[in-house]
Amino acid sequence: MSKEMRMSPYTEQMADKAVMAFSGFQADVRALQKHLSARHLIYQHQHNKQMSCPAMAQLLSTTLYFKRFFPYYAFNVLGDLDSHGKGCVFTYDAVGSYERVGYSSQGSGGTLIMPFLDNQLKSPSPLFQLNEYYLYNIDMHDQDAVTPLSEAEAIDLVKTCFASASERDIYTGDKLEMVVLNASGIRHEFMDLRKD
Amino acid sequence: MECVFGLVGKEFALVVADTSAVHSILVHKSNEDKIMILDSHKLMGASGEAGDRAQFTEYVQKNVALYQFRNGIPLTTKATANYTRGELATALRKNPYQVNVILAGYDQETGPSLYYIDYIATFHKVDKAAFGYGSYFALSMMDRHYRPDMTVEEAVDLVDQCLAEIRSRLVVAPPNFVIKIVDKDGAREYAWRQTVKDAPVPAV
Amino acid sequence: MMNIDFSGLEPIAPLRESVGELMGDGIMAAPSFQIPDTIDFDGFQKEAIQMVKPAKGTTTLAFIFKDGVMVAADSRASMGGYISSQSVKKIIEINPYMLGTMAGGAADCQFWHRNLGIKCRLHELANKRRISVTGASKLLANILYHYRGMGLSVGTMIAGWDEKGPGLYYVDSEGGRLKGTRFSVGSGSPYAYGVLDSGYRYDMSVKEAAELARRAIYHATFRDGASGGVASVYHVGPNGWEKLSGDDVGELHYHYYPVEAAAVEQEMTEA
Amino acid sequence: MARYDRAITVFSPDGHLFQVEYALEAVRKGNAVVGVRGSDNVVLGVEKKSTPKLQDSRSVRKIVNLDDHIALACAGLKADARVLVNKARIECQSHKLTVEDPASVEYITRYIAGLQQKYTQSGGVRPFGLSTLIIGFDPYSGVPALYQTDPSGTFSAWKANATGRNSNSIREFLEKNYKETSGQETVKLAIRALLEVVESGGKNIEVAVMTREHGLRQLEEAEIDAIVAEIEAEKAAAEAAKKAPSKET
Amino acid sequence: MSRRYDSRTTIFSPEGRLYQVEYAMEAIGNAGSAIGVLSKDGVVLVGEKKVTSKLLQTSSSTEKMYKIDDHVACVVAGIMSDANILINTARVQAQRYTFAYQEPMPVEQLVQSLCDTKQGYTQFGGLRPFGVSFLFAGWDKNYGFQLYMSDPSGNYGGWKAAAIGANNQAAQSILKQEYKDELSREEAVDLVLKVLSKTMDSTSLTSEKLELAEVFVSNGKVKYQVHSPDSLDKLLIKSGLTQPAAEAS
Repeated sequence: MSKEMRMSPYTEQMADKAVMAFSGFQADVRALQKHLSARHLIYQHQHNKQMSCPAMAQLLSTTLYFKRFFPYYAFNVLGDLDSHGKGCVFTYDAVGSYERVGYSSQGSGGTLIMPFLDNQLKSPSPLFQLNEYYLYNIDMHDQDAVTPLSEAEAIDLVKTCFASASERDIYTGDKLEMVVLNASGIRHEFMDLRKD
Repeated sequence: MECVFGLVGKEFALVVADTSAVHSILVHKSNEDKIMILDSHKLMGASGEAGDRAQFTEYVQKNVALYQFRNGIPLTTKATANYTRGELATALRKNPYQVNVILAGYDQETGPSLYYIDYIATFHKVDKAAFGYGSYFALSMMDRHYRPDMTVEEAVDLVDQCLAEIRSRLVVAPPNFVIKIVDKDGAREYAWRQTVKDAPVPAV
Repeated sequence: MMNIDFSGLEPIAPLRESVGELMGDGIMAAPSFQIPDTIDFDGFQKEAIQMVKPAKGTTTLAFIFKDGVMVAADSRASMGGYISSQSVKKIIEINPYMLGTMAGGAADCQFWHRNLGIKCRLHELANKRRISVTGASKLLANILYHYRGMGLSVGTMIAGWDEKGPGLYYVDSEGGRLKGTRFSVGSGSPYAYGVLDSGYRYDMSVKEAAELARRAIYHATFRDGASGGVASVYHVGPNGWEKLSGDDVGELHYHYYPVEAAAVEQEMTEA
Repeated sequence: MARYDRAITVFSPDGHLFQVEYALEAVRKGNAVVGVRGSDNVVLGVEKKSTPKLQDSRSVRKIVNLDDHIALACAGLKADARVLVNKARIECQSHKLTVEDPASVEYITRYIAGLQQKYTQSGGVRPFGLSTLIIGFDPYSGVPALYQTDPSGTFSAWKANATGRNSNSIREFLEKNYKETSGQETVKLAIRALLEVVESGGKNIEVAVMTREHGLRQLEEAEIDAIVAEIEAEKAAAEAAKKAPSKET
Repeated sequence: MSRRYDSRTTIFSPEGRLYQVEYAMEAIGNAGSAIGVLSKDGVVLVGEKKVTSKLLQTSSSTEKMYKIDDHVACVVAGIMSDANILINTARVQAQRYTFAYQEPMPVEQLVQSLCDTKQGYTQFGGLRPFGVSFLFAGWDKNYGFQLYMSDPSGNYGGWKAAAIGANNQAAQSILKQEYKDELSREEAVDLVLKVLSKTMDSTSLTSEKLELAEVFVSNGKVKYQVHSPDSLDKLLIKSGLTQPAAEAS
């Protein structure tokens, strides 16, 4: 699942089962997105398959880092289904540092939403697990950072988050676009937010 | 803070340096050797930014070694000093190395010698030299007590006097120092002067 | 005259290859780092970094003892006053025998450690033996030295086990590289040093060493606002590294200082 | 037709790289070189084309150090050798500058072989007319090593080997007589091998021994003479023992 | 057969030879000869001038002798235009070294750097080798007086006495017979003139036909001195190689 802030939200389907949500400077975001789409297309030509989610996650990281001295002003969340069909979320900073998490929120309203999500969802940190090895090697096992919510509950939670954020963040509002990824495919949902 | 100094005595030259690796208020290490043994008869004491110091002295060391392998004869101290100065001067116009160097050496024909080279490529052949905050104390002490015919013992006494002064007057005085010496028998470590000892670790 | 050849040092060489040749169409035309076309590069860097605010604030430590190297770190990432993550993996696994720690810019550390991992692997394949800790740390220091003054922010320790036994180096983005037996890096390091120095002995057992490391991290997170989250402890021994523990420092606090049933001094009773 | 930048070394229709083969020919004309690996030392021996009386022997040393723990001797074009050795020496120092640890013998062999290979495939250059024997001690394990490279850029590790003039007969000799030796025995084996094709006497051969502790040491002419005398005495004794109708030598 | 391998660039022949280099040496065999002799207190160089014409402007510059640095000089045999290029690079090298180290460049290093240039021209495509041999005479603090000989292949060696150019074989064999180890500079001059007079094509030696230079140390400084025609005449008379110019004009 992914969320988006700012006046003109931007989500982009990267692969059949991968969606990226960006926030930041629109021109950088668009440039980054086009670059990644092109890389993914070439990857498909070369390998005759879609990128796996760790590959996509790493690609985004290095792409961002190669602009280390002239960064993309873009804050990204990558949502994906891993090889086990489970959902996974990667969150990035502007120069490519990334982490696999259970949930994330970025953009101007991110600091409003994150504490709320922490309150609702916080699972034990993945770092607790002994000999667990899945920040970069994403083969998630039973105990992981996936939240225990059902799809309906999750959608509900996201809607609540955004409704709340638009109350207090001047940059969040107008409309919410949600992308839901599951085994059967990809689905977009929309919800109106405060217009002021 | 950093103190590197050296002097030429009778048939030898010595270099003293503090051994602190400092990062803002933290002392990361108090046994960092800042005097590189360049080859069998040369010492290079260096002060300056940590990265530059290590990179530059190693670079000089490797080139001195390369010269010796290529030509079968070692560079003289004078030639090494001039080479070092040249490298600093070239770098100065591109990306300067923030290192000050005291080069001590012993040559068959000319005996011991000491060179003062700073990061803007100033070059002097001297009897005594000092860099860093300790130099304010060490220079005057050496000016007062130095004689060209000092024996090793007398020179080390003078060094100890300098260290005592630095430790009592310099607010950021480093705890530990190393003294290295070069004479006809070669360059070697002579002694340590330590007030802080690290937890004992057997040599790996 | 003679100049030593640095071409082997080219830090982005392996990455450049990965960009591939099939795509000479301009899309991929950014094989190396793009530099902003500005006169005041330093000023630009400062502003740019201000805008994207990399994660900072850390406590990491590592020390050599008789059974190897103990490495520990917290897990907090903060951007200014905001905690951007409580689950950062600050101990980076370079290969099964070598760990790197992360302090400073998260992206800088992640990227260059990954790059170092590639270099170490290539060295291993070419030389049929694992690279020494000395060598690996030198490679990293050389790369960082190459980029000095460009605004990278890295303070790392390379800890590992090689043919000469345990090895530990501190490397930073100013190009500094120190060999040592005990280091701590990051905003919480003075606090960690306090605990570490007072409790350190070379002949500790693995258990004692792990406890010392965890305790030092805990105390640093207690006093340093930019450190927190989980205290992870790794041990590197002759057979490679192993993760020993990961504890929420919030819980550790109550582990070390259990809340005792407060001895009630005076019952407030009202008749 | 005046395209001089086209590769000189190209495959012939039947799959030969003539320039490489001809370079090998140059090697076969070069002075004989022998390398023998002992358990605690490695020895290089080189045939000296009897230095003319007027030549200064210092300037014609054929066994050279690449680093403190690696040495090289080669057969072939001397000027090429000098250039190749220079490049290898730079690499040794450069290696130390990049990874601090000294280069291993295999590493520098691979580097030299790689360089030689490059000159068989680059435009407008001829291959190096050189075969090299490289000896040294592994800086990690302290194990002695002996490697050989040839103009094509292949390299291989050996217990004992020879290159240059009459190298085949020396190699045959070594194959027959090689035993894992140590100390002076290794030196003796190397000299015996050389004597197969070289006139005896210290002024016709140059020998250097490398040990782990002391690095490379060039043997004095007198030392070599002493060993040669010893070998000849042994030979004579063996001959006498055989009691065969000995031929005059 | 060999035609395919001997033109254009320098490549190996099937026998492993470099014809271009050998031809370059051939070219030198036809050039005016030059001889150098090392003595205990100096080095003597002599060169045979081929071009002599009444019409030639007698200048103070020398035809075959060149000073490279204060402490090194050389004499050339071969193609002069090639030599000029090499001498120029050698001079630049020597100055570069002095610039870097504030010391005179050791003689062998100077020779070596020049020979590396020569070697390069035998290995890289599109270039012919330099058709020059040199004798270098010099003094440095490491090895005192030195004499080196270099040929077009890029080889060089240190010698006590050496000859290049026309009839060098003959000259070399005379030198071998006549050279004694503890020669003084004066004796060396005598020797050189004697050898030259025996190997030169023309019957009598005159000052127009040769150049003579000495490298020696006086007052702690290295001196390079070329003899004037007058002093040459005197020397020739003294050594009894020409008769006093009684008739003349």
